[in-house]
Amino acid sequence: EPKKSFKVAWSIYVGWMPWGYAADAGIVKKWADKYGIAIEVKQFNDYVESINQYTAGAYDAVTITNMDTLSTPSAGGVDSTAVIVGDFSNGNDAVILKGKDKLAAIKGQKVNLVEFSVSHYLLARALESVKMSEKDVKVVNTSDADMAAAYKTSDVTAVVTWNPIVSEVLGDKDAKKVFDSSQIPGEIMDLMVANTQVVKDNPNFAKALAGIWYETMDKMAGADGKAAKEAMAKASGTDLAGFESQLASTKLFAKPADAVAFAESKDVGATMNHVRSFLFDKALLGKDAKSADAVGIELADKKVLGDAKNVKFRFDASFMKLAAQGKL
Amino acid sequence: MRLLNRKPTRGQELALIALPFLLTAAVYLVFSALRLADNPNDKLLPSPAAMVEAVRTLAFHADPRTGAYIFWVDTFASLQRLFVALGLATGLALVIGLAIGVLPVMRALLHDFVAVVSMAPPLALLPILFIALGLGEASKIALIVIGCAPVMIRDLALRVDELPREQFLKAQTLGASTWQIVLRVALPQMLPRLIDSLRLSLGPAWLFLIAAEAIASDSGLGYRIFLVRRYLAMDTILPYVAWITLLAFVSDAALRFVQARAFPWFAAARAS
Amino acid sequence: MRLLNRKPTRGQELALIALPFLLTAAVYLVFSALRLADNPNDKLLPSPAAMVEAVRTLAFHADPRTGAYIFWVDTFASLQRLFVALGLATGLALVIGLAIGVLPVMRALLHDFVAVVSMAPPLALLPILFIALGLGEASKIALIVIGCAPVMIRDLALRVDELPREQFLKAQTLGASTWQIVLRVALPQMLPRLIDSLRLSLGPAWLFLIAAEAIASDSGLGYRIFLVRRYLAMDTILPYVAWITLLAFVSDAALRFVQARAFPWFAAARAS
Amino acid sequence: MSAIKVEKVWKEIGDQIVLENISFELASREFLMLVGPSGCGKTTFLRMLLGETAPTRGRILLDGEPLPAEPDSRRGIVFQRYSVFPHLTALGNVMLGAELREAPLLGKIFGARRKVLQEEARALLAEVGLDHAENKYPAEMSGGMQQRLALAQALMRRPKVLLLDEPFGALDPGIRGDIQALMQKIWNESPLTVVMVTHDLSEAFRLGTRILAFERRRDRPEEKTRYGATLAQDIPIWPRRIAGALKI
Amino acid sequence: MSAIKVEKVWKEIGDQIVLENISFELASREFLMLVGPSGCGKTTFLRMLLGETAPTRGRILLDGEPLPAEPDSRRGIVFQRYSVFPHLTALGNVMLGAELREAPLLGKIFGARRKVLQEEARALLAEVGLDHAENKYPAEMSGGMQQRLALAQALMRRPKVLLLDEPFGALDPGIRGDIQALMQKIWNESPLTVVMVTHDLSEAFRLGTRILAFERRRDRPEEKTRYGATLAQDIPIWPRRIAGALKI
Ligand SMILES: Nc1ncnc2c1ncn2[C@@H]1O[C@H](COP(=O)(O)OP(=O)(O)OP(=O)(O)O)[C@@H](O)[C@H]1O
Ligand SMILES: Nc1ncnc2c1ncn2[C@@H]1O[C@H](COP(=O)(O)OP(=O)(O)OP(=O)(O)O)[C@@H](O)[C@H]1O
Ligand SMILES: [Mg+2]
Ligand SMILES: [Mg+2]
Repeated sequence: EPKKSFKVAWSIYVGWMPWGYAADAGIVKKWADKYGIAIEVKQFNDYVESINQYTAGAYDAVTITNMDTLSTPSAGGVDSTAVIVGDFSNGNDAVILKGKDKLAAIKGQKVNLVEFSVSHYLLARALESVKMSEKDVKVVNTSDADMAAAYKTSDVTAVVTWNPIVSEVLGDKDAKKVFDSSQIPGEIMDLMVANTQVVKDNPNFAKALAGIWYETMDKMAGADGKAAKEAMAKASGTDLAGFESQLASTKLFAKPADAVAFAESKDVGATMNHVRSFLFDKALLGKDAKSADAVGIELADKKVLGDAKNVKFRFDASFMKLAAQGKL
Repeated sequence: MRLLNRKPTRGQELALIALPFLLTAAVYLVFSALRLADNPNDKLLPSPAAMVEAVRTLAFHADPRTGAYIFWVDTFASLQRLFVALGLATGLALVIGLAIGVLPVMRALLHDFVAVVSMAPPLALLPILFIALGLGEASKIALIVIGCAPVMIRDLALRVDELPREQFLKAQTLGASTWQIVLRVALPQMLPRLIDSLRLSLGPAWLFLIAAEAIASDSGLGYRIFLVRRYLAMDTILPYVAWITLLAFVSDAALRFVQARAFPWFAAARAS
Repeated sequence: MRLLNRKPTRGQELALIALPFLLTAAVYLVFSALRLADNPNDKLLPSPAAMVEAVRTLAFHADPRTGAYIFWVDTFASLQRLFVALGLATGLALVIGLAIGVLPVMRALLHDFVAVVSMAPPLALLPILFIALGLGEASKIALIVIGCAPVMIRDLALRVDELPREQFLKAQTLGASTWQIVLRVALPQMLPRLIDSLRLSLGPAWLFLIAAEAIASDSGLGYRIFLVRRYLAMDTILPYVAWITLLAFVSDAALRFVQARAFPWFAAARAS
Repeated sequence: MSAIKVEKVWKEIGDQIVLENISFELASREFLMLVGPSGCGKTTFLRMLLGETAPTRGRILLDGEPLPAEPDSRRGIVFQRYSVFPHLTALGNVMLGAELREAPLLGKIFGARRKVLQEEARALLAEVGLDHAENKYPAEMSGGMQQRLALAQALMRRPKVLLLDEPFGALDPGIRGDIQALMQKIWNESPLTVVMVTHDLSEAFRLGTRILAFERRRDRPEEKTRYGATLAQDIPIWPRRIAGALKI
Repeated sequence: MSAIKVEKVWKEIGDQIVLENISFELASREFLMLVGPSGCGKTTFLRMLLGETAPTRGRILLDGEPLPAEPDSRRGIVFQRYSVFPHLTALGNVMLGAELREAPLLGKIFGARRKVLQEEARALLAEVGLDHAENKYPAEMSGGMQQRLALAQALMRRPKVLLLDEPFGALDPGIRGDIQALMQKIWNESPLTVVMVTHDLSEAFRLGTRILAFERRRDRPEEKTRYGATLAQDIPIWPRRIAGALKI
């Protein structure tokens, strides 16, 4: 049924900072008003909690990665649609070794990372690239908030993490980046995901989201872009330089057309294939999942990966297209 | 003379009190200097100057965008949450604790339940709390209340138990109803004890506050600490920790002061 | 008859005790059923069957990769950390608390310092702890000790203070040295009080344990809760929380039992 | 009128028989002294008179009617300790009974009526010799002062029966003499029936109009739970003391 | 030998003068009774004899030597309350003094020597009439039993001087008589000089060989801080009682 007010959860991460800025700068209100709805944009300090809240139904949309969408809301039966593909990580996530500059040296080491996160996925892909598997290392779950401090202790020799922690850790003389997400471009996507039913019933909500996003993108590219970025830097606890360096390793789709092109490309299907087999491997597709096909994924071209009767994750480029066509 | 009987003079006493504080400061300064000599950009143990600078920026420079003085906004947000939550917890403890302590029926109904609930780790139940109460102030306050109130309730019920049975009998011979006994015998004697209980809860309350702010918030001392922790910005974290410590210490002292002032009979009654 | 004098019969009492537990269970079942009717895969409030299934998998099926029974490995790891840490905290509290309580010089030196330290939020100081102690068991145990010991020390020093001055004088007239007074007068009277203090610390200790395990670990109840929280596996989290509650409750009961058995004189001495 | 009739009262606590077949009648305005060895059940008996606990068998009548099953304002009491409220001043302690009577909801009186009650309470305090201590808290008073205060507090509510459980047991002998004289004066002047437990036989003879002695006839360990204490002696004091007729 | 000499002792607490110019000499084996109104400084004086606190002016000599500035085993004490250790049984309480003497490190004796000490302690317990209570904890004992125990405990260490601060003030009169007799027996048989504070003049006359009365001559409120109590009376008991020579 149609509703009037919507709640969007976002968490502090370079690719999502525009949402906070859009809320503060009145862009959210402008677009909500335009469609005659109310949108509340709520900031989370803790990414996991924002996903949980969305999965439990307290929020209509959330900023999330493609992998976490599949493992949590989708595996939890919440049919979710990626309304906006905002960026992909292009070096923002990295495998870092202490004192060794070859990835192969990771063999046998303890690797500190946030288990079941994109870092874990990145590690799996990195190991694949040198014909190893997770059996060759020992994973130690470590909270992202403490990763920077953890790296400074002597018993930590390998970490996989994301920005800003990556640049924090790389500030250390003996820290060597041996693999990063730019080597698997496009595989770690930062999305705006909304509840499919809500989008179906209220297309205006999704349109407003797209409108907000691309107006904010324009702002960042435009004349007062520096001020906008400065505000985002501050909100994420750093300064402009720090923020710019994080942006540099993020492939932000400033133009909707680029995002549409990416979303409709074949690469997304290939990526999701990697992702779902990784998740199935880790038993994260649900306890009853018999294969990686258990949860269906509908791509932008309506092709379905896996179980077509249980589609819970959809890529939908139509709203970005509307933005690209200026029809919002 | 036995060491036990040896009392330091006032001057010695002050010196002794200051000693561990100075020692801690000295140890910090030495290690900080060592690390900074090794790597001038070391963030783990920043120099005092760096900390002062960080605090100055946060406390005395208005945020250009919002015009807010972040340090004070954080402090105000945290204290507000803390005080509201502790107020609620205290109220709950008073009502339920008195009920359990005075009425056998309520004791049967709630005593064991509260005992079990007080053992549950509230942090692990956060997702449910957030769903039930939303992500606003309500859930942060609720976390503190849920974390502190059961312990306070148990404590207070125990304190009511410790009142001599004779007082209740005596009150009845003076014609008191159950309600009057609660109001004129149990309640006024519980108020100063409630302050003790509140003082003990200050530590856990701060803990829960920081935990709640770390997860979902956009201001507060705990929020800031966790935000800048990603950058290992100890130059902000350490002053914030010191500030929290000071705030907690002052609240504690204030509570002791209120107790002594408002309940002049209590110190003597407790001693005997 | 006044409500205050109305005592439930044994049968009524049992019914009253059970009521809030049953009510909580009923509320859970209703909401869980409602949510599951809406979305059979709902993760927030899983059905009891799902929880049983999840626990069965963890407790009775060896993990295919490591061959370990995860539930028991977690329990063992957590309890080990908890007991080692509480043992250390208790030892520290005993030594320092007695020193502060008995010796004026140590009181001057440490009393205020411990009071200030007990107010500091230890979670915020974790980075420094890591550097000092590494990321292994030591820092987890240290976090619990730092979180619990200052409060226990303060409590114990207060309890020593509460011993009648006369006892110390009396012991001196029996020729006791300071050391003998500590050993034969103060220490044995503090042991049962230490158990009280330990019981009060159980709650915070679990809290710190969970927090520590959430930060860097590869086993433990807190580790598992935070790990599976990533995909909102409440079917694991809720049984784990219940299990922690049970463990805490049992430890508490065990401590009470030990206190009553080992210190038969204490109950009467406390009452008077 | 406040006569007490005790009819074949037995009291068992757990599986121990504490009191066995106690019967006697007590006329209004008597000053009964209850004596007996420690543990023989004097306090237990007083607690039954108070209504805190009920006889296992038999019954107790107050003015011909069964005793209410809980304490009420007809029966005042002074315990050996803990008889006054530590959070109230002397004046507040004495006023409490009147305040509870007149303010069912708040238990506190304000305004002009408070003034009246205060005067009444002050008069009582003066009677027990505490006129200079009205603003003191119990913790600031000696044991003797506290027991006087407890007396004044009980009298404020004008009970018909006053129960005293070794009220002066913990006091110094000098202070004890004063307070005994006070007790006799009060009994003499107020319409009270008094039941007082004491360990001190000389006190019993000095104050009472009648002395009842409880005793366990069989006190070997194996008999202890199977036989209770009985009424062993019933001694009227001669020459008879009559309340209101007596000069001390 | 354990003679006490008090030379022009003054004691001020804060800016209040508590005791003023007290001088007297006490021969060995005397049984001195200290009396005086409440608050006149009896306890304060005893605390000076104990060494817990020092005179502001003047000095106190024990056997001709200045009193040590802290309590020691030559001076035993029994307080009105808190005189025994709640965590030790009666036997443990009595043995403590001997154990502390013989085991400086552990304060605890084991093996054969322990047996010997136990017998000694049992004998003392029997002397104070507690032979059947040796395994009881103080909380399980009545006030009178606790004070007897405190006496036995103090005697175990064989002090030269025994200080008693209203040791029987809180006891019932009957029990009090027994324990007074016991006290006199002990004084009679052990080489003790006794100083005892009491509120009870008849007790003072019954037990003492000499009575000292402290008094505040000027006791108006404005004088209270400026003048302390002085030695008002010094009454030797006639016929003289002499320790060891006397039959009770
Ligand atoms: N709550 C109770 N539970 C078990 N036994 C009790 C209880 N109260 C009293 N008794 C027993 O009842 C008997 C009488 O006790 P009570 O206190 O009435 O004696 P008493 O005559 O007042 O003694 P005292 O002179 O020492 O005060 C005692 O043997 C005691 O053990
Ligand atoms: N620690 C103290 N601080 C301040 N004043 C004190 C202290 N101890 C005693 N005094 C004062 O010294 C005076 C004497 O007190 P002390 O206890 O020696 O009297 P006492 O003769 O033993 O009285 P009582 O018979 O009541 O025991 C009192 O006026 C008291 O107020
Ligand atoms: Mg009794
Ligand atoms: Mg005294």
